[in-house]
Amino acid sequence: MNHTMELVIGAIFINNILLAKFLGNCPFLGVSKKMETAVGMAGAVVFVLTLAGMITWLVEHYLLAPFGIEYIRTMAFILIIATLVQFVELFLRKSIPALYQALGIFLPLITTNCAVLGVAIINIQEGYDLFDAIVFSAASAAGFGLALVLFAGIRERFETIRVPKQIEGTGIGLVTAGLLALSFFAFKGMI
Amino acid sequence: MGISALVMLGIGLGAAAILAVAARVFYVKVDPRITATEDALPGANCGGCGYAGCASCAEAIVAGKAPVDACIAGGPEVAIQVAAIMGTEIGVAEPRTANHFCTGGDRAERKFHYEGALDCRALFDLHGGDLRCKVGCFGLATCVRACPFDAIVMGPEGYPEVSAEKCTGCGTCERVCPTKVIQVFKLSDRLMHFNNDHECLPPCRQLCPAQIDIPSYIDLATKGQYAEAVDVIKERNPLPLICGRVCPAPCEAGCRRVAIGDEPVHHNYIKRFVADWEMHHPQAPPVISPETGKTVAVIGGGPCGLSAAYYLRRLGHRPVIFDAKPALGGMARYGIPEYRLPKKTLDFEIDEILDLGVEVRCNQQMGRDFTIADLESEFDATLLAMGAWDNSSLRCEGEDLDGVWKGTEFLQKRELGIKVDLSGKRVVVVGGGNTAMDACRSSLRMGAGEVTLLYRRTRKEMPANQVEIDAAEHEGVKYHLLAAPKRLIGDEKGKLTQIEYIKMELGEPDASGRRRPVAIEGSNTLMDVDVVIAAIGQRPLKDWYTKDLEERGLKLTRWNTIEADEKTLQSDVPHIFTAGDLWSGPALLIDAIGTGRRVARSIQRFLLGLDLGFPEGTFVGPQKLAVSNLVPVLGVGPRVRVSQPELQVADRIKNFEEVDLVVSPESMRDEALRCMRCGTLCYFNDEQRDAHLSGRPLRKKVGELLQNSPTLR
Amino acid sequence: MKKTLHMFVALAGIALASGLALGGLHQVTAQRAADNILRFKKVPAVVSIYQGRGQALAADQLAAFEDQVLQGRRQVDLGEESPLSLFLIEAAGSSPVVVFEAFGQGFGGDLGVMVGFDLASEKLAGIGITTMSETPGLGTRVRETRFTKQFVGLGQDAAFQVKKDGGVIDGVTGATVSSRAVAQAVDRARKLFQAHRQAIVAAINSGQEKASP
Amino acid sequence: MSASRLVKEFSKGLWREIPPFRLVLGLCPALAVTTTAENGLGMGISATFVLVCSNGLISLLRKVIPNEVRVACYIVIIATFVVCVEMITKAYFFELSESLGLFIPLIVVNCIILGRAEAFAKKNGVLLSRADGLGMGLGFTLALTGLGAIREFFGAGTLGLVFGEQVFFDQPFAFLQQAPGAFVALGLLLGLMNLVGGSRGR
Repeated sequence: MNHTMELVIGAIFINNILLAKFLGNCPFLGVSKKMETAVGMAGAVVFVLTLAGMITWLVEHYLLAPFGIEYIRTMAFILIIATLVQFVELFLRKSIPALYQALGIFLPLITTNCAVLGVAIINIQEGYDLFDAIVFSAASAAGFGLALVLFAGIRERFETIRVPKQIEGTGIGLVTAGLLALSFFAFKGMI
Repeated sequence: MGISALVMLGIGLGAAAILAVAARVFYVKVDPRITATEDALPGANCGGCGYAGCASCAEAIVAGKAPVDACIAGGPEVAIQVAAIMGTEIGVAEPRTANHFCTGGDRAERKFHYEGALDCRALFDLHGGDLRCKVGCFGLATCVRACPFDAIVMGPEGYPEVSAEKCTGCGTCERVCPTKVIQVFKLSDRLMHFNNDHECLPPCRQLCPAQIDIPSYIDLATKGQYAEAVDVIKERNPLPLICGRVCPAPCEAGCRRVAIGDEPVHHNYIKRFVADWEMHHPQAPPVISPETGKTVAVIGGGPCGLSAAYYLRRLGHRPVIFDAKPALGGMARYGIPEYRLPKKTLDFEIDEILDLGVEVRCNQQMGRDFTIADLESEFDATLLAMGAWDNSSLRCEGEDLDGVWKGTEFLQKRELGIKVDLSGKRVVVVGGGNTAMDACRSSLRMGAGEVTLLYRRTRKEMPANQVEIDAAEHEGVKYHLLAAPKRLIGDEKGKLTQIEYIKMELGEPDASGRRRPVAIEGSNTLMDVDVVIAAIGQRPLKDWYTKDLEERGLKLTRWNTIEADEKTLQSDVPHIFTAGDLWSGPALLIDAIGTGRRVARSIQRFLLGLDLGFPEGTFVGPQKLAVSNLVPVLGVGPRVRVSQPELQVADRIKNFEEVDLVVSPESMRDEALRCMRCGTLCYFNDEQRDAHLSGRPLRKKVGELLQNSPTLR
Repeated sequence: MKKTLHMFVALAGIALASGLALGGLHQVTAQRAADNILRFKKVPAVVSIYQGRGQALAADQLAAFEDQVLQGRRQVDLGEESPLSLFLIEAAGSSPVVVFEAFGQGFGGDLGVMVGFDLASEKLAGIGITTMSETPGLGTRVRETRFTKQFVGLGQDAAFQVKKDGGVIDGVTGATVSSRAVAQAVDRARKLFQAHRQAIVAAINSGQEKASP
Repeated sequence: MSASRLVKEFSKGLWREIPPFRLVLGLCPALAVTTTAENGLGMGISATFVLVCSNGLISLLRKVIPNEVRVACYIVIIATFVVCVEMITKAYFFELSESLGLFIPLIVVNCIILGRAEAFAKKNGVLLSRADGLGMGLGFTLALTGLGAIREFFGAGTLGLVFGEQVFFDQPFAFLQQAPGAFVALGLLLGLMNLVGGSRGR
């Protein structure tokens, strides 16, 4: 249990996937202009990342490893993630329209969210067992969501703040992300 | 090597199979434009556009929320493709420009005494409020600095002015403005805007059936910006020359001057002044949105049809006006006599509209010269606006006698070139409306020896414009009030000789609030007469209502008007719309103009496949907000209303020269300065509304603000 | 249907071609890549053990020594998932040392430690950290000699645990998890060595070099 | 197809649409691997290689790939080249592969590559697509190397790519080497680009 807690806290705060590992920055800057979209994106990432973490772990250990073809891991994983994302999108759209409304439009964005592939690969590299892999995936996604929502909250304030023309938009966004990352540094001593 | 290839093959096949099955099982129909746009977009799902993925970006583009060049990863090629799908071109797309535009709330009244931070946003964050300004602007030019195209400068009034040529509608100014007084909108949004209850609406603007932004044009007129003032009027009313002359100005009823015991501001002096000025100083035609390729048949070239055609044209559609008469103008031409509205002026105003690219087919009568099927084959939508030309019957014996005329038929004779000689004749006009007044005054000008007006109620109840009633009296019309015709008596040749009328008295108020006239038994009186003109009311004709229209499901009410949605004016046949008198029954010219613009909006949305409904809180017609009158007006005293210059009675009575003259620029300005700038000096801010609703006293005395105003003291 | 078939053929065809291409490239590069891992990750740890035994190594000798270590490695199949690589340090004037890698559970995942045993005395000849992803500045300090040298000369029966857990190792302050992981790895290596001493010695003596998988 | 078109498609990636500044794509590697100029260069070259190869191949196959599964096909093609790069760096540039680490496989999800595939390669000829890929890739390389150089020089006091082991500062501004510094440096550099370039990126 202690180990699981460490894994969760480590993934959310200390090695935050966005701010410390730099995974998933394109959507981070893209959809963080409004709180509403940020929350939707965060939800979608938690959903897909957990699912993808589980499936890729199974594929690695029951398909790639037995045949000794771990070298096509990247290849297999990305294809699986793309298929999974598209499948989930199609499924939600038809079957659970309410959830699709909330998450659906963010799903396609996740295919090229490197956080998903990144976490899947980290799961394998770190040699997690299935349970750990799922926990780590979910926690990483939660960390992503946390940073995204915090960032969107800050960014909404930019609308009424005077920013030098040259760094308006993405520029100030990046600098702010830097400060957010700095504040996340403070969690380093937690464990 | 073999295994890796096999596994990849397996995964590839599996992925294809899952997706193929899923695509079939979970198939959901979507707007083909969304699919097409999505196909055109890169599919990189990078999020650079601010939307979550290419699919949602495509949805936003099709929904009009995102520009066609929203995609960052795709670059210009993709933007061109998307523009083609959306049926626009980049750069040719309808220009969006920024404007300061107060929509009320707590923003319109702020006064700052802070000199530290020189940025609107800083002030807003630090203090929240208190700048007094016409549009709720802090005036620190943050938007000017923010504009990437240098399209904004600070005007002499202390708030930003936008150059329409330079503005690209990028929206930067809107984003930086903390009070959102500067907003970016498209021409069509602006033209098709209707009053909304969250806006800061002065009472005159609430009451104007066309919803003209009266304080704005008055303000522009005081500054000598006459062309701009006309532009403001024409955003709501394309016929200022006509309205400036004949509109009874229902807006004046709400004027806050009345609340302080003064006469209302005479909007029409100002409107007519700027419109006349524009007639003599031709301006560039207004901006027209990109062509949509849609055509609309406008049946009836009266004020309503002209108004609808004008707005449809400015929105980029191609309206064609059909009119049964040889010339356009409808009641404005054939119902309003020359001395009130010179035909030269009317022609100028109509030509201005036609010059925008509106086609006209005159002498074409619905049901006689063309059918609805003809229209359906040629046009995307049809507007029926033929007005109300049928005169109500007097419902008394002898109506068929020679010498008994109907009001509108009499009035149009002169315009149709039919000579009428009334020299020395005794004329009795029955009715109390404007048609009756016009008939009286026209009869005088045609040489009538004696003109008597018969009206069954008192002068107070007359629906005609007060100025008309007075003018007719000045010109020598005799008023025979509280009298109703009972019988028309003719000689053996069928020629009218006498009218028998009965005296009336006022009883209990009826549904319309006017006291019901009751006949006094036995008071029948005979009067010698040569001509009786019945002008007791009109209703739409029915001759156009042919079987094919009935078969299509178009329904008429028992007043011969068309049954249509109260707000959108769409009839039961989706592509047929109606407006003006044909929908409302006889009403004011300005009502017809207002419904003309309203129906143009509905047709526009119908043509674009959008929902016809209005946003919540919209007022489609005149509607007085109860709260408008509640705030006391301190510190403002009466100020004499400028009187209308007119021809001397002797000079005008024998001809059809225009009676009312245009006021001088000085008088116009004097009158314009009487305006208390309601709504721009906002008396209805959130705080005051809350105070009113909760019964608390107001924090601020409006009078204090007004005392500081040079125009109001 | 034809469209669906086209979809299948295209996707599967590309996947097949990709699998073939990667498989081919893998055959060409796999050996080199594996060597690289040994050379750049494992061998330096072996070198540090060698240096920890007081053996000087001049800069120009380093490459030669690395080659020697790489060449001299053996493989022994202990029935685990993959065979264990054994490295041998032979230096004049001291008994040969067998070195192999073991793992402990660190804070940031597995922590790899090369553990060397003196074949003569069976005492610990030294350790060298290979792979880890510990917190920089804290956990990574277990790499410092101050920590690793504690292991040198410990006997087979020593308690390979940090003092907090009742062992003999001084943990690095603020890096208990990482210190524990190193101790754990060494303990595992010791157990492995004890369990498979015969096989290991036999493998070393066989003198045969086997290709890694 | 004229040579000038070729030059145009090539040169736009170098300044006018240079990623990740003008085209705000590919941020993750731009932030993560630019601790040194050398890493930036390595990442840039790897991405360029993949970009040129995948753009070329996708352009070649553009008529064969059905629209419905095009993204999946593109991803497979891109991933193939990425894995190639991964294998090659592991075999021949081991130290680089260690420092780029996770980010080599993640080239697969670098949206520049998929973005260019969709926006350009799927409708243009092989040569043009390669020129586009090369331009974008070189622009990306330039940006990453530049950012890496700044972070390395000020953050670690070295510039290994040019000056080897030479150390310029004793107490460098280490903030720049760490995660927050990466964000701030990229943001400020972007501002600088806009300042110099005059026009503002979106």
